[in-house]
Amino acid sequence: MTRQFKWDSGFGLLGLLLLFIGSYIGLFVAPAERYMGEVQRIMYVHVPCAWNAMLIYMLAFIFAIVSLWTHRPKWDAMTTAAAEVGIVLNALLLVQGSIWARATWGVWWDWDVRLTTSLIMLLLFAGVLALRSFVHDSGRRATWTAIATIVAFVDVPLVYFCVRWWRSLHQVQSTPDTVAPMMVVPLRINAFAILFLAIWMMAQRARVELARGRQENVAEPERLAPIGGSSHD
Amino acid sequence: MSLLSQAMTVVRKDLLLEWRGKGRLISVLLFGVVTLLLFSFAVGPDSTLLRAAAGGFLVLALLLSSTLGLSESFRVEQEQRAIEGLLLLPVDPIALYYGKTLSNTLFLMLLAPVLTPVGLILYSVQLDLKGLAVLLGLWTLAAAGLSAPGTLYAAMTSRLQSQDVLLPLLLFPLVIPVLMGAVKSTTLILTGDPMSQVGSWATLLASFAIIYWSLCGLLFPHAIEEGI
Amino acid sequence: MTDGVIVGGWSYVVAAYSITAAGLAVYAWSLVHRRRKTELE
Amino acid sequence: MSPRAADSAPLAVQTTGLGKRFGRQWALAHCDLQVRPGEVLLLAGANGSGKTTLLRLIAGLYKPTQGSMTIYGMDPDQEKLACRRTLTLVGHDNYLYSQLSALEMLQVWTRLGGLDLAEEQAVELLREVDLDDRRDYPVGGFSAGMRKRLTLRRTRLEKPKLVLLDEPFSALDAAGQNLIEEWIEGYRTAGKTVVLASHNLPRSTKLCDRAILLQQGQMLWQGTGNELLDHVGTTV
Repeated sequence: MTRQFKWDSGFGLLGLLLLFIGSYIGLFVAPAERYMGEVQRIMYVHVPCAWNAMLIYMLAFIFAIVSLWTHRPKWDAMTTAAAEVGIVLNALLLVQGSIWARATWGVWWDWDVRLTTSLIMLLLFAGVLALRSFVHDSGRRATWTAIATIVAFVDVPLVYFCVRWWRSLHQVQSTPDTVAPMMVVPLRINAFAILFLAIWMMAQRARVELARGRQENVAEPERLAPIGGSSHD
Repeated sequence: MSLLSQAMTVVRKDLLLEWRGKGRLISVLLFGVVTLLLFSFAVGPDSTLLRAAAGGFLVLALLLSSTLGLSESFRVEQEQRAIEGLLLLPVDPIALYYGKTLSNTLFLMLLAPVLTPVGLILYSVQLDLKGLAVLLGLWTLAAAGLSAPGTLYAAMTSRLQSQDVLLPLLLFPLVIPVLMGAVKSTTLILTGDPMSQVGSWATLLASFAIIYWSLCGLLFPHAIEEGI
Repeated sequence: MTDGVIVGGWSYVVAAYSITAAGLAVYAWSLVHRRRKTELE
Repeated sequence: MSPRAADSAPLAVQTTGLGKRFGRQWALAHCDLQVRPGEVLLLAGANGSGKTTLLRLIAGLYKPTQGSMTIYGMDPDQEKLACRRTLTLVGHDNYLYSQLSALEMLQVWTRLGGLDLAEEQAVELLREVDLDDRRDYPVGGFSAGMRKRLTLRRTRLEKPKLVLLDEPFSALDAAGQNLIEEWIEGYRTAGKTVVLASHNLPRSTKLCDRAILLQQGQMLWQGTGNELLDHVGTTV
């Protein structure tokens, strides 16, 4: 494969640049929040991660449907890539959320609706990749990954509502209102930064998967010459 | 109509197998009872605490036993590849799926009449007949919800070496809504339901069951395209 | 929940940002590494 | 559904460039097979030569990696259930539930296959394979040969036009093997198509109208049964 500048490298570099700018504004330019103080600055990476994790899981769901429909290796690679990148963002999301909980509520974990839902989401999609790793035949692996992704994604809204009801007797934790314009700006910038980075990651991951598929895709052996016998036709 | 009769043939066959292999059913039941017992050791002999957690423990025992029952139901199919023999017949895969799912639901519902009284006694909870009836209804919904994705995943993992690990790994996070719905509503019935919230939890259980019965029915034929 | 303003807390912010950066970097490195490996084979 | 005239009737099985790859291994490649309606075709070849793969592809248990096929003119992708009604396969496995009795096994198969079978008919079917006195015993207690005989019964009760048999003679004693031979002769007279894979060349070459030798997943040789015996005798 030739080493040329590919479209996805552009996304990667742009994402990296935006992430630096957004984080700089979030850390040093934006004012501290009224009640949360400096801690609120975690939001500038936390919320973009959350938005993008959801978006990418949704992409995985859509890719899975297309993959099941078309049986094309390309869509299977995209499904896997989206699921894996979603899991990475989801894991980061949980760590940030945990730090946020420690800073504001004094505990490392709080059964907050969104935090709990994202933990369950992580387990759901980790299960998909676990199942995938156990299937050796490529066709079946693609089908089963798609099926498990669809089944897992459909569960997300159910889990969300369920956790909300489950918690309804407790008070709902308030999230800081981002009113100052200098708070909205880094949030937006970082949202796009992480989206672009995620696109780069998905492209890389999908390429890895496609390359693996190609390795498996051994050419049909040469046609052997018939060795005599009589033809009845 | 033939879809229905094919599905019912599968159910009848499974029930017959379950009846012949009573040992399996009894083992799963005993497993459930043992779990109930273990939970009470985890909380200690504090009876107020136990009573408060009784609903949760009952549902957890059901959930833990369910994976055993689900993987058993496909071990029987794989032993001499009987399922392939069924797939070779002109049977609609959808009939096969709903037959297996229904028989798994029935199997899980069989657990309730044994586990509930044991749990009630162990955790010293009082319950009138009406409560018992409501509880049974809720468990039916929970069993239906569990077995829909459970049957799909049990079928998919039935030929993989690590089924014992994979099935719970896939199933447990997925059925958290069922778990929560069943735990909450069971607890409300056992400890009183002043704000009559049981109804909304039952709705949640029913919606989960409906969504996954339809979704997995659509997906199952794809899953077994190349046999199981 | 504290009533007043949370004072300080920079250490949490630094922790959150560095873990995020580290997480993204490690994953990105693993992707590049995996691509190299599959291309070499 | 199918015209009886032998010439205009579609081939029982026609495959074009059929190939199946498992992981990196091609189990079957470049397979252009034509099976005429009513013939008995023998697939011969060493272990791993692709016989089972070919039979399972025809039966629709595998999806081909490459190529296409028709079964009595039908595309298996489009008319899956119709194909299932047309053919039956008895593979290496016995497809049995240990805890069901022989009679119950037959009933499960016939009901799912959409047939109505009265109990006397089922008993009669069991009598033909010497299992009628065992009809109420769980098949888990049966010997390997008895299980095989019971499973082979499937080829009779579903009345398919195309019978695929993978090693039908294995696990059977001489009497059992004779019985299978009789059945295959019976299918021929009834105008059914039989494709069998077998290692038992003395028996199967005698039975077949045509034989195909598979090697490394490819069809390398075809001829009559006797020619196959000569060929194998000289080369292997």
